[in-house]
Amino acid sequence: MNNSTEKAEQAVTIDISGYDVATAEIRSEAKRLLTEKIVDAVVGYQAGRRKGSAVPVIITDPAQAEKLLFSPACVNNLSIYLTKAKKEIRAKGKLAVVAKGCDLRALAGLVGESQFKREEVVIIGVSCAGVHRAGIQPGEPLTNSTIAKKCRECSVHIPDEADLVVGKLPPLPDLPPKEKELMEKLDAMTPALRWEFWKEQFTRCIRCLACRQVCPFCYCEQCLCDRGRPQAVDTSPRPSGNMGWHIVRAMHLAGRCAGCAECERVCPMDIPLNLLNRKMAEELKELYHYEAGMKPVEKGPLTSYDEKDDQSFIK
Amino acid sequence: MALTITEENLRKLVDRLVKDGARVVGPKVAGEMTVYEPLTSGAELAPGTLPRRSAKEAFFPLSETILSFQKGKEGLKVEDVDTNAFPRTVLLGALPCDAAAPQVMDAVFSWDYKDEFYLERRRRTVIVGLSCTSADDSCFCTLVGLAPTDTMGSDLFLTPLAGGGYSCQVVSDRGKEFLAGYPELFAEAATVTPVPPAEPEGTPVDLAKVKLWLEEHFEDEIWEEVADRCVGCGACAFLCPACHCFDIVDEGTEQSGSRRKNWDACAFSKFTNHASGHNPRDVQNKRYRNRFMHKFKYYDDKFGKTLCTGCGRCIRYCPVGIDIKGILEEIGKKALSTKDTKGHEENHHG
Amino acid sequence: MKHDFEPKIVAFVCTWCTYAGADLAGTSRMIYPSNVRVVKFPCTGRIDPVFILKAFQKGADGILVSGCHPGDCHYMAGNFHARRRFAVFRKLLEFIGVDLNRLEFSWVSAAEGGKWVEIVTDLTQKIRKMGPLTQFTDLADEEQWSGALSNPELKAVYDQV
Amino acid sequence: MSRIGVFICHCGENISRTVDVEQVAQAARQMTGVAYACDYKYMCSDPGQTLLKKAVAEHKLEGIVVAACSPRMHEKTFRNAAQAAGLNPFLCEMANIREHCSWVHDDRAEATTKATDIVRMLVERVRKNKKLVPITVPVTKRALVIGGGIAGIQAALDIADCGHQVVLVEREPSIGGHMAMLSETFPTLDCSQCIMTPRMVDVINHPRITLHTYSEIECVDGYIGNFSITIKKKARSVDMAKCTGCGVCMEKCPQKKIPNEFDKNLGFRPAIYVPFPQAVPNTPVIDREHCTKFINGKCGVCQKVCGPGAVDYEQQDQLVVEQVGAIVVATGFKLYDITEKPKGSAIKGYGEFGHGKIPDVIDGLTFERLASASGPTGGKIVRPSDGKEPKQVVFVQCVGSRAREKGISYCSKVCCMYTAKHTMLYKHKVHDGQAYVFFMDARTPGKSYDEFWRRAIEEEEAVYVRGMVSRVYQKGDKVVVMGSDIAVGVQVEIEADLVVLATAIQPRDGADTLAQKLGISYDKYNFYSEAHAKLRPVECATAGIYLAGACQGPKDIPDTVAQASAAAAKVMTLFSKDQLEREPIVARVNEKFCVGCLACKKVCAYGAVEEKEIRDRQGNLIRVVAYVNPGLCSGCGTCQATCPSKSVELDGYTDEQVMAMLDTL
Amino acid sequence: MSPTKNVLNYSYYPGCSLHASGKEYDESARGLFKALKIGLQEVPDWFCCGATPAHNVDELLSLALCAKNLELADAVEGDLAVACAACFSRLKTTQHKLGENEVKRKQVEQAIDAKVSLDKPVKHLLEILARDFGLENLQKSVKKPLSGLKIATYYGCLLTRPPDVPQLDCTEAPTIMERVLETTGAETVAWSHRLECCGANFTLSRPGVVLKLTGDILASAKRAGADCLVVACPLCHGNLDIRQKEIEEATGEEYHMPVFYITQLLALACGVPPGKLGFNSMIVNPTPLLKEKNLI
Amino acid sequence: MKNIKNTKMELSQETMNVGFIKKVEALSGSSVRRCFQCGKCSAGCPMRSFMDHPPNRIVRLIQLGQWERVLAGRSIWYCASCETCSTRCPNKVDLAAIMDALRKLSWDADGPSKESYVQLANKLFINNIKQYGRQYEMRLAAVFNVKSGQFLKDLMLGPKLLSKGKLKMFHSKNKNLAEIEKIFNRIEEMRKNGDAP
Repeated sequence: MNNSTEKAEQAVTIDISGYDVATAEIRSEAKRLLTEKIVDAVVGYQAGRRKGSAVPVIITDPAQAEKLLFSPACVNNLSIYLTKAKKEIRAKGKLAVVAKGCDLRALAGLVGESQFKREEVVIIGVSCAGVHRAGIQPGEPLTNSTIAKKCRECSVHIPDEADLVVGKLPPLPDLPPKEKELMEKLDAMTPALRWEFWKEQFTRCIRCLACRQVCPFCYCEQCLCDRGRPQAVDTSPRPSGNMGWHIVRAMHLAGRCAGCAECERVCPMDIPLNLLNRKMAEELKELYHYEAGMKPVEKGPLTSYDEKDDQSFIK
Repeated sequence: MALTITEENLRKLVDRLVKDGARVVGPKVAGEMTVYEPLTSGAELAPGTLPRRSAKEAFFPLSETILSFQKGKEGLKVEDVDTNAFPRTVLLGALPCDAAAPQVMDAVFSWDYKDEFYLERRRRTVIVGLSCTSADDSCFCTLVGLAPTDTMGSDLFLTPLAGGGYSCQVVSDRGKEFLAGYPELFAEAATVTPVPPAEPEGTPVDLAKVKLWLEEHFEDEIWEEVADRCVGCGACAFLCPACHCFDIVDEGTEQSGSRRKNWDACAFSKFTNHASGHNPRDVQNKRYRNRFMHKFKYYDDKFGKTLCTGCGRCIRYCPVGIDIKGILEEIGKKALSTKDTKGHEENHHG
Repeated sequence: MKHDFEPKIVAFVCTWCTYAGADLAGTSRMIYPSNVRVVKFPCTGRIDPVFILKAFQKGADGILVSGCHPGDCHYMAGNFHARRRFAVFRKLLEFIGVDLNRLEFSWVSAAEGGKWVEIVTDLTQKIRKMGPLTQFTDLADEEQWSGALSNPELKAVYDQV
Repeated sequence: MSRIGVFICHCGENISRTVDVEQVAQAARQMTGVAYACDYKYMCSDPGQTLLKKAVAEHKLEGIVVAACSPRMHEKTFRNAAQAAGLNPFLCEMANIREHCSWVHDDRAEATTKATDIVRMLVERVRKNKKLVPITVPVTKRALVIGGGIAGIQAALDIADCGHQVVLVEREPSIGGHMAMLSETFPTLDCSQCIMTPRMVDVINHPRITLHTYSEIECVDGYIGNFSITIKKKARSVDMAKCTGCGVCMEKCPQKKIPNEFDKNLGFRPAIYVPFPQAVPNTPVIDREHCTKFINGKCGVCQKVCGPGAVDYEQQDQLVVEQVGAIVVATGFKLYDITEKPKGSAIKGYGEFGHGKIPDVIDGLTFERLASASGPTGGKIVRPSDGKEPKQVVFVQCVGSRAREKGISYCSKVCCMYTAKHTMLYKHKVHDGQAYVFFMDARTPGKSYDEFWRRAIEEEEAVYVRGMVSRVYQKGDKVVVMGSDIAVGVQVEIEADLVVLATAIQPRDGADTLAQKLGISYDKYNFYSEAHAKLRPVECATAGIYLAGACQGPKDIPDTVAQASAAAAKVMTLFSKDQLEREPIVARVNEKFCVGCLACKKVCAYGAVEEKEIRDRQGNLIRVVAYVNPGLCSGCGTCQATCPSKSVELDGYTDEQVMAMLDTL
Repeated sequence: MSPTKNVLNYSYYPGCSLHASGKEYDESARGLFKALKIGLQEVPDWFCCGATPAHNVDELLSLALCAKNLELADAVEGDLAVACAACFSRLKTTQHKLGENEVKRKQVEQAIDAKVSLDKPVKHLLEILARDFGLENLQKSVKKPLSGLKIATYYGCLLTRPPDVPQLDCTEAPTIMERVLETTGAETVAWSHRLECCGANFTLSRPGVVLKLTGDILASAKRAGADCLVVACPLCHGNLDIRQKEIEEATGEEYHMPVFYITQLLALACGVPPGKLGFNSMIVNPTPLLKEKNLI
Repeated sequence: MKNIKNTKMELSQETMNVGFIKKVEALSGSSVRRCFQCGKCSAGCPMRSFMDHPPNRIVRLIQLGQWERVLAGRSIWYCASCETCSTRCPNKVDLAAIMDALRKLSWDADGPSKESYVQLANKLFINNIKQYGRQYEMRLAAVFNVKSGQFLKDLMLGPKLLSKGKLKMFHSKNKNLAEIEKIFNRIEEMRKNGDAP
């Protein structure tokens, strides 16, 4: 983060008192769902060893419901546990999942892509004021400097489309968007300079594929980029293959990415991956008035068309 | 008497080395992180903070060409990599958890098959370790038998001094030899006051007992409990100073290309995927179990060493908060009551 | 007539319209630069953005994607899907920093031999002026991140991330 | 595959003039996997093909690249040759070094380089080609004919006479279509009804024809050989099984002043009616919109007078599902109504002709009803305004047709002839009358057509004025037509008693909706598109669907009947086999990798992608994957480009083949 | 075929012009026929056929005049030989029209107060030479080949048009003149204006029209490389020969192209002395050309 | 004379002179209605450039019964009677004969163009026949020049022709002259009686 920008912004602490309410409600709901055998497992968050941390957990025993919580450390998008990439979780039976607004959008997308049926999953929505950004020591208070970038621009603090919504939303401070600003800066550059920027970003990629693995939409049985014959992109963690990988990934997510920004959060090399996804989302909004929403849609922008679509770029 | 070097001279040393044509790999600031990178000048050196990635890349790069090929009418023409062209390298400012790792890995790379690429680089490298003066809640070197002041793996070992500069301890002959090239940069001091090392917090574990426990608990619900959440990325392995699995891939076309050695990670679902489509480690927790077993049991079985230096990187960067320190502590706790009986044999990953 | 630089141009075309249009240019004996290499698909709907990426990586200096005019698709709607796909893909490439002058899209029907010639000729001339595309091919020779950022403006943005 | 044979064709001199074919062959020999390469003067000739076949045997070739003309020209030739040589035909590819190279480049060196590159690309492609086997699907030998006009009737009778079952669906209460409305037909002037009605009777009496009148196509599923058609039978309010067709209900119906659409509103009909006396079936239908019983429940006369008790006010629309193997679309046309500017259309209409405002300006079909012996005037030609016999009649051709700005740019094809016929019919009925025709060109390309037109002028003394009419206006009880005789070069003005406009032929309303249900393409005017204007004029691009009559484009009766019989012949060709063979360029799903996101299904324009459940041996559902029905798949490959994991692949155009080509760059 | 057995004899209708502006046609025709031993006996007191002006304004008159002449010709033995293309056309037209139109025939019969005679074959001189006498015989009769002479044969309108009437040769591509002339060893050129109208009808009334039309004809012949023109009609001759000077003045183009009657050249070839062929009556002096080609 | 060339045609059974059409057809023996205006007659007409209405338009005007328009023009007097049109007509419309018919009708109707030089020449020609039985070109030319007021026309041509013996100054008496006169008279008589057109 650019320190000067940080300093220019007045320190603002975000009220997270509603998270305790959420924690309590999640626990009682999970307990009920498991006890009444409405679901076989609940995917939620529990505390990690590190103080103030939270990690995903899958509980099957109502007694364990007390472990569940909600805090600014609950950064994960748990919808990945409902995808086919995590078959062992789905094998447990009917699931309930704790979801923030951003996560719910991914869930809606997954329903649209036939990954599960809406009625198969109980969604416990959380009224969310925001969560930590990457690289924050667990337990730090949630402030304008520790909050994730996506939360600054969040439009879905309350996931209305969930089966129930827990917690309560305090009044939220108005935080200026950062990602948009950055995108505009990049847009203003010459293509050559942008290329330099992304080249620098991608060349340090180590192809740990954390971005892919946490992405709710990267649920393919076999990733195109893991494929040998033919090899779409080089698998070696080198600039050439990395560039290919990130372009293919951005393209595959275009029109699908729901904006949870998990890819960017988990990147050990701090590559601003969500910037690409955001850019694609902006373009799709402008071209086809499409925005990832809370409700499943039958066809995404790239699996449908309109005869009147823009074609000014075609000779 | 202690050998010392000022901060300034340390940087000068870098400059000299670079000038002499050596590759000096050391911590360097890049954006918000620090990484081990070849330095172009002493000014770039940023000692003291734990770099994002480990130093193993100095010997075991993310990706390297091991041969290149060209197919013509006359047949296949293969060109080998000239290991003699590998640069003389000084790994400077490696914290004990990173400095110790190569020594752990030496065993596997010179076992039944001698990996000339790794070994040649090792032969050409001098490691200058650095005492660790900052630790966080993810650090656990002390739990795996190391310490912030451990010189294991280092040829020379620097300890930051309270008034600035470093004391320099000669650990190996190679270190001594290296030192001989730059006597003017070092000084002798009668007494030195080191900056106190950072001892990470944690519940000590008995690694032998942990190993015994693991032998008996190949099947255990703990694996599901701690690793069902694993999403199968390679962040832990790729940041780990000791993980050394690699994959061989051919790149290019059938006509020409290169064979490359790329890092691999046991968390990847295709890691043990058989050609038949069968995967013995079909779910993520089994893959994590393998990772843990490899570090604390299999490697020890084979080479008598623990394959973990406690750097804590995998904890910090695990997308889903899988915490090897916590798991080790938990198993350590459970293992206290374990009796020393003969464990199961398990196939090693090679 | 020789030029300093003769670009490699790859054309991804559908078989029903543009390929046939190019055939027509042939049967009409229209002359155009020989730089273009045509890869035939049943439909523009079949053309995967990955192919464009691959072609750039393999050294294409310019790429043309061409198919049936809207409403004329032999497969009813393949070109409509392609239109969206490429509208989005080019935006992505632009954001990544690829000069879109190197990536052209056109509708060329089976009757438009002349248009094919015009488009291929114009593209070839344009790319000749632009010179070779080295962005992708240079990457192939690079091993690892250098960490070096030469441009201060870039560094500022970079640091902001 | 590593034993590829490369055959470079000189094409006489067409290729060798610009491309150094020997050099290309030489270069090909150096290419990986090429076991044999040669050049030859005419590869497509018999000796050329023999050369290829011999080389396959001698060099044990596993794949073939013929570098010659466009694959659109000779791919089939060489694939057949490859097959004759014992190779799978799909292991043979063509490198187009003529249309794409020798003919379009003049520099020999450049062309040779390019030809070599093209050959290299194709060699790499062939090395990745797989043996493909034609797909077979079973054929249901039952045909659906949509539309009961002369086209549909002809097609249905032809197919049924050949021994196959036919389902004929007609939107109106009776079959017959427009032809039943006509008076006499050109160029023979025989009575339309006299030739039409026996055919209609043939249909209803045919043991193999199932007739659904007053019915519409609701939904079409399936593919060639295996269509499933849902037909909506609209409520007729009369039980067809009970009705004897006695007609008492129509006589007694108190609502008698409903304009008769069949008579172009020149006459009237009751609310329970048959469109015309010779209707087939002769079962009335209740026009619920105008029936008092349905408006306010206060009548019910027809039910009371119906002896057999056939009138059923409670009747509901009914859905019928029919299984067929082929479909003939024969939905016909409508006349362009110039009175109103169609909604959202660029068509501007013809305010200047006064149609719809001046009662004595009528269209051609209205004139047909006036001239028809069974029409509302009993065949007496009178003016709609005052019933007087018109002494001066002006006919205007090309109204709406051939008028990019005012109407439609195409020629409606039949107006020249029917206008000539109209002038004759008029002269026959009004001996002292004078017919004038304003025309731009006379288009009479048909047997005995031009003679017919000339007869109208030379014998029946119709005055043809070459030139378009500018305006038509009412002046007293006359209709003044302002035109111009371009042969003389002066303006012409005629005070007419009646003006007949030959308005353009358009596809029926809803033609586009039906096309979407059928999955067939249509042009900007909504005429259905044939697969190939010359070589496949009655087939749709969608397999198993054929076109007959004016739904494909303006047509006269002989052409319509000919096309209907041609469509029937196509259907019978299809039905001549129990199994259907198709080119295997279809998409296939790799079920192991498919994750079931069904993006492929969303983009498939043919509805060829279905969900398929994968179950274990116990029958437990493991997962759902996509499945491509090879019968429906047309091979566009949009699914593959859309599939993120490329779990669906288009045979013949796999990623591997494409990437192999790109690798040669 | 023995010539003694088949002596050809014809009645002869020269037409007005042959006694005036076209007298060299008459002279040369008679000379030629004499040389070929073909008999010609002029119809006594024939009168004008009416030519174009008559049918232009009064078809009945035109038909009646011709019918009367045909009646007169009946009195003389042999098929009727006609030299003038216009007369030939009128006489043939009259036979044709009256043969197919009974109403007109009756009217004409009333006008001439006699039955019309339609049976006597009316033959143009060309036809007699090419068909009756025969090209082979003609060739045998050539004593002085005209080799080296490049001739543009000019048919004009009336020798071949309209299609059904004269039946002399193909309407649009006649070759009879060429075939006849080639027996003499002369060369005929291919040219474009063989059949174009010279405007004979306007000689008197609209000379400007004539200049334009004949100018085009001369230019075409010159383009084709002809040395001279050959005609078989005194009216055409009148325009092309007599007005040639005027045309040269009007267009600035120099032609000096002698215009021969076909009989003049044939007679020359068949050994009739040049002095008897009326060469000196021609406005465009042919002597230099004939000398150049060693023909006189 | 009113210029009717460009005025509007009002078509009706009254304005279209069907009698005229029939008369032309009867006189010429050719169909008028057959013409479909291909324009071939005009294309090949050597006199087209001298005409106001091209030949095809003449036929068109007859088809519409517009006799005034036809006879008002000078086209009919510029027809060279070369028969090209009739020869080439795809519909066997004998336009040359139609032209004859039109000239006759114009002659009879004392048509607007009757003072045309062409008509004058024709008249003199026919008078010559009546008077002398044959044409005497010298006289014809001289009288034409006097009558047309172009006294000096072709002045240079005359002596030259005379010197070449091409213009006879005198003419011999034709024995059939009486017969010729009878023909003229009979035709006149027939026309008076309506027996001839």
